[in-house]
Amino acid sequence: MTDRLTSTQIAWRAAQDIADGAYVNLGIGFPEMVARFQPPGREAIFHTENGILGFGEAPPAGEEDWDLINAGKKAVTVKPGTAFFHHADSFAMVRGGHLDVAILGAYEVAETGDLANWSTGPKGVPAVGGAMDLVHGAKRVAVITEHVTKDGKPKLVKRCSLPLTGVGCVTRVYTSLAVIDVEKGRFVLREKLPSLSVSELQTMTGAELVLPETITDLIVPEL
Amino acid sequence: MTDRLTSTQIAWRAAQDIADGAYVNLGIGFPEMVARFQPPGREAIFHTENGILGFGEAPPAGEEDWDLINAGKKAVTVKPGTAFFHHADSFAMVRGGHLDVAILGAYEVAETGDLANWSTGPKGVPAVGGAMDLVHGAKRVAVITEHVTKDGKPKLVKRCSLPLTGVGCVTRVYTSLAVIDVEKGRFVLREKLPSLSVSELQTMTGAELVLPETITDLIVPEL
Amino acid sequence: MDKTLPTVAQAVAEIPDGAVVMIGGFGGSGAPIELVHALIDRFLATGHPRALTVVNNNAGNGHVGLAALIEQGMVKKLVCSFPRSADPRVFTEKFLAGEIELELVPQGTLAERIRAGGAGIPAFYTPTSYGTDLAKGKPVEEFDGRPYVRERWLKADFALIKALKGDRLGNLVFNKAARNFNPLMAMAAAKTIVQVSAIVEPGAIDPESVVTPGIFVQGLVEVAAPAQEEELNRAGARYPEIAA
Amino acid sequence: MDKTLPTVAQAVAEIPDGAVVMIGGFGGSGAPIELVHALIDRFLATGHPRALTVVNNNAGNGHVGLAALIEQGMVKKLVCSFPRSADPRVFTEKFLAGEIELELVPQGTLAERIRAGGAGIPAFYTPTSYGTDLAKGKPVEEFDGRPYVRERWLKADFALIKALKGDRLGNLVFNKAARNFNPLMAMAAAKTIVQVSAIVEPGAIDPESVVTPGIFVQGLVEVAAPAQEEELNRAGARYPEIAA
Repeated sequence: MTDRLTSTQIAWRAAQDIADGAYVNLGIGFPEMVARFQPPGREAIFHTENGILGFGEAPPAGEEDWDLINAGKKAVTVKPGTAFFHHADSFAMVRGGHLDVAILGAYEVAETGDLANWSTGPKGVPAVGGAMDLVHGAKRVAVITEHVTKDGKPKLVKRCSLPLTGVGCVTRVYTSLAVIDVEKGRFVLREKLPSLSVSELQTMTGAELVLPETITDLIVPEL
Repeated sequence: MTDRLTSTQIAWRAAQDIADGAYVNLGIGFPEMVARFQPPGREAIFHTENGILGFGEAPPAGEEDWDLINAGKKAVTVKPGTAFFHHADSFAMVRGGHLDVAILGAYEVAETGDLANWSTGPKGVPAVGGAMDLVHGAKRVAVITEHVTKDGKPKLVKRCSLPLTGVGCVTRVYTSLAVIDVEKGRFVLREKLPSLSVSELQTMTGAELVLPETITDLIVPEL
Repeated sequence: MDKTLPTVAQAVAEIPDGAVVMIGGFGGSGAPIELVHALIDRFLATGHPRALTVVNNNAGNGHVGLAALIEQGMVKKLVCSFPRSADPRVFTEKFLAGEIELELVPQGTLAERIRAGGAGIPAFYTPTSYGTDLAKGKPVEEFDGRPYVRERWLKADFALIKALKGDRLGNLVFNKAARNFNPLMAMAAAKTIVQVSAIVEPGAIDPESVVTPGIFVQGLVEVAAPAQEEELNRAGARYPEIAA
Repeated sequence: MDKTLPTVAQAVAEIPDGAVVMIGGFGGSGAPIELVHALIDRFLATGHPRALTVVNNNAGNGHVGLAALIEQGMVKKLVCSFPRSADPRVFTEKFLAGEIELELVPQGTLAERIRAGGAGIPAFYTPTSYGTDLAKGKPVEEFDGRPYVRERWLKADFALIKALKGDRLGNLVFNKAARNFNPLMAMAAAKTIVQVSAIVEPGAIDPESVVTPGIFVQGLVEVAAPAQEEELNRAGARYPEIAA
């Protein structure tokens, strides 16, 4: 197995692309980690589906206000400039194209930009939450993910095999090995770990990687 | 010409049917007068399309706040319990069936309950405002009107000749001569001036009046 | 006009068998636990109401509130977006046993369908769920070259919601993110019953800050120190209580 | 992040010829007169912008604000519900002369179309206007046995709105019934420019009372003592001023 980025490092890399003043929704779980790595001097404003814009970090343990939680049902805090609103206004922000970036996890991403991240199949209790809404409306829908599954199977594929969350919605994927854009139904390789050859990366990817003139080294600090 | 109620008296009669605690929208102009005649002990709550619920009377001249107006652009006042909201929420109240009563003026009312009250034809500048919304959603849509036009023509008709505001929407008409319900596509006479015979009333009405067993005298105070 | 009710028991007394009941809250935040527990009390005393259709974002957590309602077998069908939680056992078991029906709706579509119900909009188009399993059987239409799914309004016979303060006219304000679905459900139900931490005089709430105007509220009852679902669950609570 | 702009002139500097511009207000209440006048100043100095499509509930009154914009010949088309006022002469004359196009929309439909534009809902059904001249050419569908008209969203390139207070993040509160269309238009425009009576520090507006969250605002400018259209018209004002 080759070197790969930790989850923290993937989150760090995704955070570097968030502009100052961007409105950002981070999916439940792993994507929430992105908030920790805002570059100095940049102030992103975080949106949560359950009706808060501009919330702050988690409070110290024991000081939680359970009326002040994020979509992952974790306690957060207010900051100067926070606003509360109801669920319909919250999803108006999402669906209406007002978010600059949504960063989500994935089971599979297809070269078409299709995303599968809500269901691993017909077994058990299905639950979708806000995933199907978040993939529509944000100006950029980015995915952060391991490049391959625990079994070593590609998560970047030609066509998703799992139930779709959205069609043609993903614009960029940050993986443990590379940064890949989805453009005109193709994966375009933008950055890769310097220790990894293009052909090695291609073998771990389920669809063809388009190679532009410039492919940047994916360099991330120790975290 | 027979005796007839003044506009003020028609407004008074319409006001008697407004229950305590009712949410009421009064159309611009003549219908606004209904607010003056709430029976003692009853408290109606008035809605205006431009985003106020529970507003109070007009302020004294010279004390107007032009940010605090009704749909007719007349200055009003706040009362304890007033609420402000935007136009979409305001029409959610209208369209969503939350108003108990809307009282509107009319050019024509048809026995089908169709209402024409926004346009007298293709000449000039058309203007509709909230009229087409108000006829939908309120639990009762009542009309107050002269029984006949200035030229003596019936305003209660079989089918409207003027452009419609809404189809099958009016449930009760308070005229200068009578109180008439619209039921199953027919005008049902409920009250009439005691000085007026049913046949006299029928000659001034453009569609057949259904006569129930009880027709009450329409008795209104001097005002 | 005075919409206040003396007790939570009276507040839920009219909900019949088979009713569609919207219950506010996102997880435990903004969940009207005392009203839900009053409904359970009534069921335990009278056998009613039962066969309820409940609309809530979630499916309950632990053994209190909505989870307890489901546990009693009072819920026939659940309309929700995310029937998972830290401890979703009650719902999961009934669902896998085929004892409860689930209509899964994307969260934003759920919110918009409820708002549409309140606003007299019988159907609308949304990009959400296009091309997915959750759009199956729904009409699709293109607007400006992009496909959208048509969704219907959602209305209820009753809404049980939770607010921070309310006046006797029903004007409400909420607490932080406990607002969530509560103001929307208030619009979409024929009868909206609210539990508030404090009933205040008309005028005590700034007219600029009213979130739910009284027209959307039919009854309100004061529950001065409402329980928080998260805290109940951390303490291992069950409703009804079981002797420790 | 700081969305504040130094002058009304800079606030309206980017609006191009042919733009769709939503202008807030209901009559004079909530009308951003200073922003509109800044647009007129720019037109008088540069000849731009022209051929605007303006969305407003009304068509102006007297010779200030929207009426003055129309009077200058800057407006190609007006989308509104009620082009009447105490003194609608400016619009009336241009309309009857065929110099301005009118799209007449019922007021509630206008509000909902704007909200839909802001909320990503490309179309919705409403009972309003069914069976009337204003439904002509629009798709009709029955839901639960009742007919409804399908209406499209309304979006704009720019919204010019007026609020009472705003912070540098763009969080806004309004003044009484001057709220009206302003928060909706803020949602529906690619770029929303707000004139506020006071710019305040973030945190100065209670997060519970924010009406328009900053995400819907792209720029705001302080106009400390804004004119009120009603008062200008009662004083017989014209814009630009004519020497008395």
